[in-house]
Amino acid sequence: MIITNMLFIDILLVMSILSLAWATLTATDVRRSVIFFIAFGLLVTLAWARLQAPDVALAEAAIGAGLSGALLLTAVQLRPRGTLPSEALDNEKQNRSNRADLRSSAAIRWAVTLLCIVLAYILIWALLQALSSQTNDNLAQSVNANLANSGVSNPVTAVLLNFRAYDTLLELAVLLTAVLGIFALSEERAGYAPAGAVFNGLVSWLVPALILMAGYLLWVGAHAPGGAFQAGAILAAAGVILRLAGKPDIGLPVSSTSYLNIILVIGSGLFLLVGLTMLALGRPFLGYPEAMAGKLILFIETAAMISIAATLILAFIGGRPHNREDG
Amino acid sequence: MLTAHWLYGLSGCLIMALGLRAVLLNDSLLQRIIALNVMGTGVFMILITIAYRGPDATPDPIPHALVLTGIVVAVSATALALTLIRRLTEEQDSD
Amino acid sequence: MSELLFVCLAGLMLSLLLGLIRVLRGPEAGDRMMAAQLIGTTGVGILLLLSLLFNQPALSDVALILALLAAVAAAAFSGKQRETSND
Amino acid sequence: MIDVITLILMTTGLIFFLCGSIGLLRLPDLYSRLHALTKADNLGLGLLLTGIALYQQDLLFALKLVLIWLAVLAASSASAYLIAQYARRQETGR
Repeated sequence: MIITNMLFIDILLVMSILSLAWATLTATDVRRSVIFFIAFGLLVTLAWARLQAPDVALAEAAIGAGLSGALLLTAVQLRPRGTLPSEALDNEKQNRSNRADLRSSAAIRWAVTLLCIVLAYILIWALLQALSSQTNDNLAQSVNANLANSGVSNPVTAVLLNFRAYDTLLELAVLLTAVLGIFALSEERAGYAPAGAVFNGLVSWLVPALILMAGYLLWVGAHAPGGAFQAGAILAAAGVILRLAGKPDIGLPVSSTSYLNIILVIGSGLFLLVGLTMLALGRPFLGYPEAMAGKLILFIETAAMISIAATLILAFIGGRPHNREDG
Repeated sequence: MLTAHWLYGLSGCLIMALGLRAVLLNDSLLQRIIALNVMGTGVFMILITIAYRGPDATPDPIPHALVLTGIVVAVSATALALTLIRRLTEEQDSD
Repeated sequence: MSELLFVCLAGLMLSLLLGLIRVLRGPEAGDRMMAAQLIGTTGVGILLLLSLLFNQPALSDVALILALLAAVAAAAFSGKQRETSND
Repeated sequence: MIDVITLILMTTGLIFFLCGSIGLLRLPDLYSRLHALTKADNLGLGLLLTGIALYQQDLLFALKLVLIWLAVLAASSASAYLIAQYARRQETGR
């Protein structure tokens, strides 16, 4: 019963996702493409929920609805003084003059299209292989077998913070690198004009609500879907909202470079420190003792959440913040 | 294999391939970044489909963990790329 | 009773599809943004129904997040940036 | 009895949702579409959520549903206002 009923819904969902992907990729106007991409993100969240991936759905909802939409919309924002779309048109002109001759040559286009068709075939073949052989279940089984020793009962958190803690440490380093790259490239982007009464009214309760929600997700991540990444994304969304409302204060110590730097590295720093402490105690790197695992994971996740949120807010701002003594 | 595997898996492959084509062929840098994100979502869809075990079974948590961090990394990479574009535009404007 | 949930789910998908048509057709950017808003609201309903059907309480958290962040895209869409970058 | 009420609430909610979407498609200009959308959908979601609360009969879950509904109400009225303001700005060229 469930299967046949779900089939109808699956088909509708997949069709909507595919048509929005197509529209996003073929739109002639960048701004339109961004709006399509936002809607695409919403539908993909539903797909993750339907495919029993609530952890991923949480992250996609937080990032797709809060951050990446705002990030891309700001990038294609019209400048207030007139009709000049800031980056988009300039770049298009530049690109056309520089490389259009190569890109628009029919031979190249056909070659690339052919390449992508071949790639799609290879992907489908690989996917069918992966789905028809059940050997890849070994990993899932060993996760389940060791879950009781991991200190948490949510398997995704166990993978991220215990079994493959290495990878997560390096991912935090990747985030840090991205923000350092952004700092190297530019100062912060122009802020927003102060919001009117309606949006301000919304912000005044939405920001506290989001902070509560982040705390809830961080805590619940030990035994149910949630965790540092989702919580960090939610906190970042609160910062993005403050920025969009034109507030001088975005929840980060922008007037002090050293505080800001500490907040940025605290996640990977504490993570690394815990790992090295384990080495000093004669255990493997990041091999927590079972009795302590739950507490250590919460400790690391709290720090990671703060760094992730700061990274994402600064990524949205698009550069090192100005020193605002007046704000 | 379940029907959901077919539906979501094949569309994941399709989205990834279409996304790659747009990344390579689109004229606008901004649209290529959006295409890169669409392409990434296609890959995520393939991974989540592989993890899916049917309506009553628990799914494989490892692809979920991969995709979860992938989403966060993708958004920060997007931000970095957008900053690069902005810098590029500023340099071109000042020429 | 779960048939009722499926009927509602199918109805919401239909409503979402109608919104999708407006997203794709426009004509104004505001129309598209508004219809994306509809997809968000419908998505909240769909997530809650899925949460009951699959017995996954976490999906109601996803719905809550979508609900809380529903205004962010519209704010970024309509917000005016300040004139100069270094004031 | 509760089953019947749930059924009525959910289907009415659904009808409101569909009305909102049809309005979004059929009405002639942005402002009237905005009007159709924000009213019908929020009421539809409210009815649907009440139905879901009766179906589940769990107090904490019901509280979460109330929270979700309030958030959607606030967000959609704010964003309707913001979108209308943006459209107006485009028209008057400021």
